[in-house]
Amino acid sequence: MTALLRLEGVSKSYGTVQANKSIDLTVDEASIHAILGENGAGKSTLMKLIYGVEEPDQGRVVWQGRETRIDAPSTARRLGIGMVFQHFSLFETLTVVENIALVVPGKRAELAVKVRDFGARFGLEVDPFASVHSLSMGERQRVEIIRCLLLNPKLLILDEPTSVLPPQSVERLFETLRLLREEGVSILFISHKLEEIRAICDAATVLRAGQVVERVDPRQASAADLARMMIGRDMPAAQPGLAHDLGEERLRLERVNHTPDDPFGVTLANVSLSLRGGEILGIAGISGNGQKELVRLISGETRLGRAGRDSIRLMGQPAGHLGAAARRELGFAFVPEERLGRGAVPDMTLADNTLLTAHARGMVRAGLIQRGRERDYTRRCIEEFDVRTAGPDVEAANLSGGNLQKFIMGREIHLGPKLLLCSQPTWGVDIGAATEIRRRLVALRDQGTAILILSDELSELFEICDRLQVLHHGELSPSLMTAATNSAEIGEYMLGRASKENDHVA
Amino acid sequence: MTMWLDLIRRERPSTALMLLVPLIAVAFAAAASAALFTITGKPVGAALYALLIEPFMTRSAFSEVLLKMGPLLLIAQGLAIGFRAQIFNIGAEGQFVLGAIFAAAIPVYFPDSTSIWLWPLMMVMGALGGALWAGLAAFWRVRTNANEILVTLMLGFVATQLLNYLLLGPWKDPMGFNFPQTVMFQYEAMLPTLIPGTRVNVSFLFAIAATLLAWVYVKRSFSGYQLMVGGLAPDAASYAGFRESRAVWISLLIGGLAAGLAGAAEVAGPVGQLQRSISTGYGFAAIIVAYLGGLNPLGMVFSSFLLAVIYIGGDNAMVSAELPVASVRLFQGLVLIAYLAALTWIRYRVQWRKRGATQDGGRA
Amino acid sequence: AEPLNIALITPSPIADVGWSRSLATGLEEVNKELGGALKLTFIDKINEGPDADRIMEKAVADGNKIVIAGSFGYMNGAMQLARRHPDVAVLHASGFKTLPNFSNFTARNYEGTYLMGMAAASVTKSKKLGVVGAFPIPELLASNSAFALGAQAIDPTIEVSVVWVNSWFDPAKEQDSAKALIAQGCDVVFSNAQDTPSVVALCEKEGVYTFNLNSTMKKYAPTKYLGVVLTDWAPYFKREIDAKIAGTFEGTANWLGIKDGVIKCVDWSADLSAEIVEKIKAAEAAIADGSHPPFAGPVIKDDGTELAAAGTNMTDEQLWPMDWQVKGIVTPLPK
Amino acid sequence: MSAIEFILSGMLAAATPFLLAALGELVAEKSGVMNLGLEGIMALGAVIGFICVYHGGPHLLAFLAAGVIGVLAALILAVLALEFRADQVAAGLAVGIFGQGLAALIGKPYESLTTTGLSQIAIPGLASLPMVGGLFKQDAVTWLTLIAALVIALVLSKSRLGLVIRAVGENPQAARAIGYPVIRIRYATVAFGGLMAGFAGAYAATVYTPMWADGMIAGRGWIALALVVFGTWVTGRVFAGALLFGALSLAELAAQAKGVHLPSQLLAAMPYLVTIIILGVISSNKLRMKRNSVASLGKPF
Ligand SMILES: Nc1ncnc2c1ncn2[C@@H]1O[C@H](COP(=O)(O)OP(=O)(O)OP(=O)(O)O)[C@@H](O)[C@H]1O
Ligand SMILES: Nc1ncnc2c1ncn2[C@@H]1O[C@H](COP(=O)(O)OP(=O)(O)OP(=O)(O)O)[C@@H](O)[C@H]1O
Ligand SMILES: [Mg+2]
Ligand SMILES: [Mg+2]
Repeated sequence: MTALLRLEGVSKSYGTVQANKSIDLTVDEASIHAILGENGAGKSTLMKLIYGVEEPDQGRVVWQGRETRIDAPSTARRLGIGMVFQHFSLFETLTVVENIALVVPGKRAELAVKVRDFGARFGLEVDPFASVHSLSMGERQRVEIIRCLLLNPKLLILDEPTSVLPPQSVERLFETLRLLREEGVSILFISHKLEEIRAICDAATVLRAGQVVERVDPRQASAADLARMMIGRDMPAAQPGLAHDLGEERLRLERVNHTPDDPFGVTLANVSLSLRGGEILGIAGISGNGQKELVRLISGETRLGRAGRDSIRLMGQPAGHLGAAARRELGFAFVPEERLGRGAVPDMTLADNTLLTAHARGMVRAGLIQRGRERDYTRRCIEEFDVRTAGPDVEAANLSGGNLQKFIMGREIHLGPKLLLCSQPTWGVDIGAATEIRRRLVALRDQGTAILILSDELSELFEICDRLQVLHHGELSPSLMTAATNSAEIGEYMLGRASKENDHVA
Repeated sequence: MTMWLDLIRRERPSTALMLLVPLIAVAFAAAASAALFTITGKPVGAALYALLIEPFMTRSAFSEVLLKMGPLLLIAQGLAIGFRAQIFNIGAEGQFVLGAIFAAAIPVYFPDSTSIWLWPLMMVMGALGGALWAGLAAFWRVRTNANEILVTLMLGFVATQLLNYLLLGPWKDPMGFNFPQTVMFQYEAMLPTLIPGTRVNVSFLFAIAATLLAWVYVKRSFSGYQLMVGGLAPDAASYAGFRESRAVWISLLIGGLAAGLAGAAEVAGPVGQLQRSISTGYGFAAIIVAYLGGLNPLGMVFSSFLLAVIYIGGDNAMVSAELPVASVRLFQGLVLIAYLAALTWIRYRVQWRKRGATQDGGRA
Repeated sequence: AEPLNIALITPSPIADVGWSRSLATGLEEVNKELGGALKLTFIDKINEGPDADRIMEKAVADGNKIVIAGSFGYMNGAMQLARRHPDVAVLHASGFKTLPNFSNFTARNYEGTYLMGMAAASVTKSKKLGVVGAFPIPELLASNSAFALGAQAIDPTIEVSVVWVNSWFDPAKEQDSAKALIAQGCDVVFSNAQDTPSVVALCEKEGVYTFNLNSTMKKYAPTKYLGVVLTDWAPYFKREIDAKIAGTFEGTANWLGIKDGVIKCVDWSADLSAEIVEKIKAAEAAIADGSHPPFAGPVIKDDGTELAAAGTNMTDEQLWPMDWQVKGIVTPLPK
Repeated sequence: MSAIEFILSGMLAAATPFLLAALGELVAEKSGVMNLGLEGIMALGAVIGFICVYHGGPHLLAFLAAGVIGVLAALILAVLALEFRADQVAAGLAVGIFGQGLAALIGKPYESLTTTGLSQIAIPGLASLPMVGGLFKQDAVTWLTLIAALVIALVLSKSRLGLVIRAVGENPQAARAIGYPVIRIRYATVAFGGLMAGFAGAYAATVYTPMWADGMIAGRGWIALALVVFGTWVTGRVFAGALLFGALSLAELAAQAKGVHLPSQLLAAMPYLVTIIILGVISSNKLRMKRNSVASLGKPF
């Protein structure tokens, strides 16, 4: 078999960060090749180099035996390389065909026919005239894949395609990929989910800190082996939950209905939940099913009018009408999924970022900021949460994702909240730090705090939550005891299949 | 992303450049306008001398620089608070006019009063007037989300007509042969002079006080901090529960207050009555002052001084170098353009893009 | 000999035409007469207020011995300037105060607009005349009312409509105002105090008669130009400059009109009948000798009150603070 | 002629300067760049256009020259905003002030001079209709502007080019990821905005009031900016807004000429007051604003 694509000694750095160091990679024809690595290992960067979004600082790219310079995505496409990005490159205000027309030449009517054809052939059905904002994440991914396939690629790059899919849909995607391989298309498949890789890949390259550390046949290796290659040591053991007593009710949503201002947002319908001190409730679901809206409603970033004051209760008090600041005064704390720009101000120092939510801890007197207290608090967060940084005067933008997450987590936990809302607590955080964050959350629960977690990662939710509910199309499933359910059942809820029959369970 | 330049973020903003950049901007503007003067056939040397040097040569010219600097600095301090919060009050000109109108109401209705409280009261009225006018924009923005850039600006046009109406109608000086102006204000309605023998009055102290207040507000107060967060990261502000509507109100009211006070000080200072042309574009020039000062309270002391020099120098150049009034505006525009470009160097290292490496998406 | 330095400052641009141009031309003519003994500095587009005060001060510092402040709004600053510099003569346009070294000068434009009103009445078919005015200030109001009175002297049924632009400067709006008047049926439009030929040029295009003040704009309306109320400042400036040179300068109030040779109606349209030209000549003479000034009684205000009875003439003191308009002007005066 | 006829016959031409500038700005904003310098760019277009016609050049040349200077001025903004990532508000204001200053300097020798405009082209038949006939008698530029509005509406909503511009404005990161040269496209749209603003200025100074005078743009650039928001970034609505504004400004004068008993200052303020109010009414519909507004507008990329 000949190599479709060969990289030789490819490097790329962003300022002082060396994202890729002298990488060698060979992708065979008609194969599915996995790129494995932790967050920040350099996987996406490598793909961007292949697709021409970025150009390597050093190294050679050999395409079908010939040295080639890929200086733009258009060049890559001309060569027969297609890519589906980790963060989709679709335009919400446009329709499916319009999105496709941006990349594929042809009249819109003809394209619509092709979309239908391809959909039928590869199991990627989607309405060509639907607006993208109305599509689920899975459908959007199908649009992205069809858009690539319409260009008859020889190589298809998929950057973490399964992170947006429920378990059942993953299997369907894999069938599509196998079908493609049979048609002679090679696939570069990025994931850090080891079982998936073992299920469909022919070859795997493992990256760590921007370098290739291993090339293996994933079918021949165990998941534990692969994990060790990725992180360079053994997986830390999971934290078993302790038995504990429940306290009073800290959060209650009572049949909340809410249509967001954003025309592309998800309408929440009849959402009810209840959370008491000393327990962790997990909200599972594929992102884009109303998580954003639910979080904003609980945090107070979106307020219900006077009429809705009783439909959200915090610490037993009606709170639907309260703003974010007022809710914090009741003992609410919140770690959002976007760290830069929401959880922290990028251009402000860590000390000033402390002020953002911890100002009520004696940091403001007579309207003036008490710098000393601000710094003390910041320093404590940094020390206790092992934030790797030079000190309180570093700007938040200069912290790595994981370190910033630890800082924000520390800032919020230090407030001693009665109720903590955490959205995607370990996104983009390496395994060591993620384990530490989970341990902290469990410890906090054991002290009696009520914790609500939203996460894409089912395994994470199963690991630390006492109960689970699933969000699908703006509706929340009944509450399930973690111990009494399994990922298959949760998957059914994620697809919306189970919700109707199970209405009586709550 | 850029086409020709590579911007590489510095570890921390360069302080040396922060001080140097305004000077570079002035030098560039001087060079560019010299070129334009040459093209349009004006005496370059005499023009630049009159523009940049002459204002320093005599006591009276220099005192005029200080006189001009006062309102510029005062208004800019107010506007910058909003700009930092990304709330753009472009209509300070209208708020200035309203401030002048409100202040003038006192001597117009009490022409015979000799109370020592007259001018202080006028200042309060002026500040209220400016705040009221800006408050309309704030109300409309908070209520309907109407773009404050456009609303403040449109209100400026309305303010001009209001001024016309008053001067041609109810407020006309009864002894003024019906010319569109109010009575000359009585002594008690005029601001005390600060430097004897010049026109510099206590309004200069207002500007200095405003600078100190603004400095405390921006660097030390929690309210200033909240506005700043709203400007730098609006999502973070709403995450923290800092209300946007509050930021809109505070920003516009402070801006209006400052502009109104400046308007009051102008009628009670060098003008001495309400008349059609009370504002000579202070409201717009203050926007330049604010940006040129890096939206920094102390930086604006420098930039307002610079702009005042250019104004006085421009007037000189009109008399002695036959430079039209337009050249002042031209110079201001050039300084700001140069400054905005140079500003990037403070945060980024700037390099020409290496040949071939396109950061942009390339051919589609 | 040392040339005498004279500075002129004006709020509007010293362009090809207009008020500021008429002042500059007056000075240039005197200079020609004196064989270039003057050094003239023109500074235009200066806002009334503190800036003007500073610029006048600078002009004196630069050695100007006569300062001409070309706008009413410069008055207070100009007076202070005169007080500070007794050796400098200050001439101020349209004011009413004097000092030993401070004169004021104003043109009686209304004398000319009265004659233009007569001419307009003789050519109008619709019996509707229009005026585009900048601001309703006394000087402009006097011109409007005299215009109406002149027209009524020929045909008492004539109506005058006025549109105020509320800006000294917005050519597009001036022009649209003229269009609005023409749409109303006005077939003579008076461009009152516009420094640009926008109205005059439009009238030519629309085929209605037009005239203006200060300096001739005939070239902008070659076929439809009714004439111009010209202001010729040369005689007045000559007098003051001579006095300054001779050291006999004295502050005086100068309200100058036809008899002083400052107001001149020229560039008359060829369409005027010989009969009306005769009448205009007679009226001009009557104004010059004071036997029948434009505001000779009876003068009836637009609300019907009588301001001057038949047989009396309105005094300057009555005219100065004008805030009314005569009957026959059908658009209300903004209050 | 009745007041209605006066307004009907004049409003298209009165709207043309706003409309030209607003259409260009609409395209630039659709791609994510806001140009607050329109007022100055229009002034530059006006002075250059006027000088061309004054020295005997044909109007076509005047518009070309004005377009070129408009593009150059807009490119200053583009370089500041796209290359140096300057704040677009500040950069726009800077360009505006610079443009006004430069226009006044260049135009100084031409102050208050006039030239001849363009004659009107009537549509046979329609132009002689009672009442509305005046609508069908306009100068060539106004006719072309109407065509341009139609073309721009079609291009933005139907063509691939329009699709690309909208995509760049909605999500520049994604547009770049699928291979579009975001910055180059933005350079092009900003330049187009400058071109149209230059035309708008030339129209004001060589057709509408064929003369040059400093300050003659008199806030019309700002109105054009307001119109884009006013029209919620939809070509048809921007067009309607321009017509409304043109009609309002004429209605003020017609009302005065008719002798309506209202202070003329109030009438003069009316177009601005109406703009403020309508701006509020339109902006308060958050759903509609969000649906049509440009997600990346004013944000550096
Ligand atoms: N545009 C950029 N500018 C600066 N640094 C960057 C940029 N993009 C990526 N990096 C850095 O390069 C490194 C590699 O990032 P990359 O996105 O390739 O990681 P990854 O393996 O895809 O991670 P993940 O699993 O989180 O997607 C990281 O340290 C990242 O912070
Ligand atoms: N966009 C960026 N611009 C500049 N520097 C960056 C950028 N992104 C990341 N870095 C730098 O790269 C380094 C690594 O960032 P990254 O977020 O990839 O860390 P990481 O390896 O994933 O660590 P962690 O596990 O803590 O997330 C950080 O120190 C940060 O300063
Ligand atoms: Mg990371
Ligand atoms: Mg990645």
